[in-house]
Amino acid sequence: MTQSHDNPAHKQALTIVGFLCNWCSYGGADTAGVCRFKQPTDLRIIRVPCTGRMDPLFIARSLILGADGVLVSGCHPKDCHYAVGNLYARRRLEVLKRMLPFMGIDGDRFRYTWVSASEGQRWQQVVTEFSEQIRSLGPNPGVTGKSAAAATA
Amino acid sequence: MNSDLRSELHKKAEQAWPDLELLIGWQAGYDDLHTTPVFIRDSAEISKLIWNPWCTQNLAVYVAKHFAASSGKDDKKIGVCVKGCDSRSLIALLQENLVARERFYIIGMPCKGIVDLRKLHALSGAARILSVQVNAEQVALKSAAGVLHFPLDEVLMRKCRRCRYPNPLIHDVLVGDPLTPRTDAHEAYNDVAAIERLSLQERLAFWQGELDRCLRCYACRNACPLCVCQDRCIAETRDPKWLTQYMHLPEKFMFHFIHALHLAGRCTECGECERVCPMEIPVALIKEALNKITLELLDFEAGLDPQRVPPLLTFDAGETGI
Amino acid sequence: MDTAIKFIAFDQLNSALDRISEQLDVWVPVASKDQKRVIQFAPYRPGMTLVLDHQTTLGPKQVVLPQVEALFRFDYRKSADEPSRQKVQLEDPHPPAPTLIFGARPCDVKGFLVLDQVFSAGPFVDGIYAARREQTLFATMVCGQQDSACFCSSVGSGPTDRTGSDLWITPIAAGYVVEALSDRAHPVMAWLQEAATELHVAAAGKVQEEAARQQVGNLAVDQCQQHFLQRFADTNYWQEVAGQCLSCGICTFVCPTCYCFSITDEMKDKHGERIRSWDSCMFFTYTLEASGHNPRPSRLERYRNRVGHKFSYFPEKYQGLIACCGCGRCIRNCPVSIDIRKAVQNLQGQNHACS
Amino acid sequence: MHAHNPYRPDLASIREVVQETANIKTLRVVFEDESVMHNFSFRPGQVAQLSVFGVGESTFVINSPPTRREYLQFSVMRVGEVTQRIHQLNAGDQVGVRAPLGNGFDYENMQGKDILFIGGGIGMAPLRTLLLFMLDKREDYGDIMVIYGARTPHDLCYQYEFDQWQKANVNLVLTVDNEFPGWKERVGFVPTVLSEESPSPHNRVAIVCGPPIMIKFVLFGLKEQGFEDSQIITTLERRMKCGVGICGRCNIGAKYVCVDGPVFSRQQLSEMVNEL
Repeated sequence: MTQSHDNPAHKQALTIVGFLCNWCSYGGADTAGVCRFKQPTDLRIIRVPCTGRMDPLFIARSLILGADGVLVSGCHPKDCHYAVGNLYARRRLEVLKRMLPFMGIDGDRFRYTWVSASEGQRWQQVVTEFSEQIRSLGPNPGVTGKSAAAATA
Repeated sequence: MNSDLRSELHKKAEQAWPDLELLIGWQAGYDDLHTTPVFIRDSAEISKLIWNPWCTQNLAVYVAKHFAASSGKDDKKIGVCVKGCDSRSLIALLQENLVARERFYIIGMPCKGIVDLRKLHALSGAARILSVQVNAEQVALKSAAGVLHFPLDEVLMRKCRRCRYPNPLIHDVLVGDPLTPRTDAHEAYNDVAAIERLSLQERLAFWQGELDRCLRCYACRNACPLCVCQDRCIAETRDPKWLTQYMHLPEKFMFHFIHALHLAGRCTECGECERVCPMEIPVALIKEALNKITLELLDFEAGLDPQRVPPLLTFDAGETGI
Repeated sequence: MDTAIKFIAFDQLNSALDRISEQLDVWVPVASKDQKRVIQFAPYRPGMTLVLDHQTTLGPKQVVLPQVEALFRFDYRKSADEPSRQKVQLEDPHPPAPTLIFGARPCDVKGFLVLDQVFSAGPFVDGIYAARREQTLFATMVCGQQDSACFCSSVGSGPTDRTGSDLWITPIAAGYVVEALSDRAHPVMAWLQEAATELHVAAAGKVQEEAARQQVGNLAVDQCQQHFLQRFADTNYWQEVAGQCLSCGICTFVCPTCYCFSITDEMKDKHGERIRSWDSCMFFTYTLEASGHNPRPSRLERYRNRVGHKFSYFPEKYQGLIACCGCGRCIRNCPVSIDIRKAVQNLQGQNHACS
Repeated sequence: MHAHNPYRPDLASIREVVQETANIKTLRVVFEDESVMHNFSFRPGQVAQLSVFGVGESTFVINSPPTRREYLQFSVMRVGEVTQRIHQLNAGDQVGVRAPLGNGFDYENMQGKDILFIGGGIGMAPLRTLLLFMLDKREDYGDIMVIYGARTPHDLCYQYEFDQWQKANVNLVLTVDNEFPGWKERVGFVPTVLSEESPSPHNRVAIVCGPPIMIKFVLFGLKEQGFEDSQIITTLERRMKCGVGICGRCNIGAKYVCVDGPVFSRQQLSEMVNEL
């Protein structure tokens, strides 16, 4: 995971962390690559066995330390390789997504989605859309404390 | 009033004692404003039990540990005194099968609210508090600067002013008569709503300012009746190493964020995390915000129905909208 | 040399501190922005409002023993003779700057007299602590505020205990009367402009007398060293005094005499530090060994060790010095109101039946 | 050790790594600064803090004797975060060493006496230091008997040295917990072998080191053989951080294992609080 860059010039390149399930979305991304669909290059992919493995901690840590966006993608609901992993995951991820703004982190920097191994085209679309969304949000300051008011008066 | 309830408590504890191996309650602390938990293992000590608006600790925090350590010999039970809010913690433990109902004898204490010492100190200013009298709905605070009178409601804890469950939701015996709840669920999330009205940047600045004071003493975690994995916490493990030992803001922010997320759909809003914080960080707000989310999204409130499974420990294949 | 007694009028306090802080790093007690009752020592900045009529939530321990500090830095660099290899370079921390702690209480200063033994008495001397201690001056205020948790007089200190302080501040109706207690204080005294009048000095004398009459706390600590050892194996006793302990770190973190620390390496890319950070003997992981064995596995053993360390082991090791300053912070801040006075007071006596 | 900063290690490099067992490696280490190496002196039984910068520090006994000074030797069992990383190190890699720390064995008081070493598993490491030290001054000591046990023959350390020990007139009794194909030595737990051997306590010092459960039963066995508390020496382990008696965690009562130990006689232990 990447720490925020202090120099805004470095921010031209976005840091988007992608957690992809091994059985569907990782395959989907592969399919997109094999088909030579044009994709933005900002995504750093981390393969996870299942979205059910996604501890919200992974996402929180990325965003706290200044990743510009986090994308989680797995098998379509009811299509999980482990039958129910993504059904647990979607509740957790939705709760997290709604929680982020309460703590002052833009919920739009986090997205979860479902892409199967055959959906190369859909993958291209998801990545492109999300990258554009993040680009429009600009760099994530993370939780550095630099903008925080001094704790003592 | 209090002395009547206290003798009723003693009487009911005496009656229950033959079936108990242990009774967890409150006793007088080091001064009149403080109570401390007591573990009664001898009926002669029942007289130590007290009940008053200072009985702040949520005794459910001890329940899982004593349950694990207890042999249940001779079918003896563990007795525990609970307020309305505390009873919800107990139910949450039951929901997760961390304790077994039949092993407990629950003494329910309908509760008009607990006094927030910080509010008393704020009212007395620099002057030392000499004594505090609570009579029905009025408080008389005597300090070196004189005597102040104000309504009890004004010095209750934040959680009490938004309390929807003054009566224990689970009990074997009640001490006193059931009370009428004060607010509806809508008003209960006023404090969360106040934060939500801030801009994203203001919210971040608010939490950065508050959480920066954190000492990482982990009292909020250890005082939580539902933080059951505290000796194996991400805050302290080195392998995997999620947090450094630095006192930087990201570490503190991360700890509190994850602490709260682990309580999503589980927190019963007993407010202990916030009360115990020596740096007075409003950490319970984070959990309240999560509860608001789980209520809206998954129609679930923790600690109400012992039969229900917390929503993040289960799934619904048919649900839509997420 | 300027040895006169000085006076700072209330409205001159900031300008006096402005002058001093041009020469020294000055730490003062201030309230947190949002929570007025959370008072901590912070580096002085012009315009700050000091809180001098309350004990601070956290004492000034962190000024000399910061919650986190680097013991040394390390950098991995490519080796000149073997480019495939990384070589480590070590660098000691920077030497500390001269510092004044303004507005501490006698109990706060007493805490440092305890820490001094550990860090400077040997067999090994912690040069990092010792250097910072050497550079730190204390302007201590006579204490007029005690509450039901205070017990400084019981542990050999008191509201007018000047031991360890360099300057002595007495609040009177119009301001603060400041005396020098050590030679090190003289430069600071010279930066204070107004000399105290006889009236000021007399008023200060009255305040001192009044404070000196206070007997804060009635704990008897004589022979607690032996009594503790006799009580050591009495599990029921420890259950009685600390059965309710939650094993959090509040008591140790707010304690002016608790110093135990952890050492960890923190590295990013090729650069890192070996840091020490406050640890707490109340934590399960404190004594947890890699094998999984833990000599103090439960809260009772850990609380017992805390009492033992302060009232038995420490005096055994350091000529009878009790490692407690009686500030009462552990009592006041304990979530379940555990009272260490009770734990110590009752050490003496019959071994417990399960009462 | 650096006088002003006792936490700062001296840099050292690994000369050689020996795979002792599946989870124990022995590192032979030399200080990079030749003058440090030259001036380094220690007592058998003293320990060192070995660090991998960026991971952390752990305590190990220096198990080469002070009489052999070409390198310092440490045997490291893989159990935690730091030892995991140490096991990945190779010859030429750099480590940090803070040494010597702790008290070491009181070998002066063992001169002229018969010696009984009782070791289990990795617990042989501190015993090896003293054993080799005594072998280098063989005439100062009487009979030397070593009872050394491990779970299987593959878990015995220093096997390549057994011949030399025996040549120096050491009565070496090896044992493993269970029957093992090809194993011709003793079978059974160390305390059992001890009672079978039943060495006379007369003018003898027993030095015991191993897992806590073995120590417990060996101490019991020695008592039965008639050993006095003052004749029984053992070493203790505690989680340590600073190693210099400051950070606070390794205390047993008022004693710090890192400076007052790790070597204690049973006599001393009996005078300390019971918190092992």
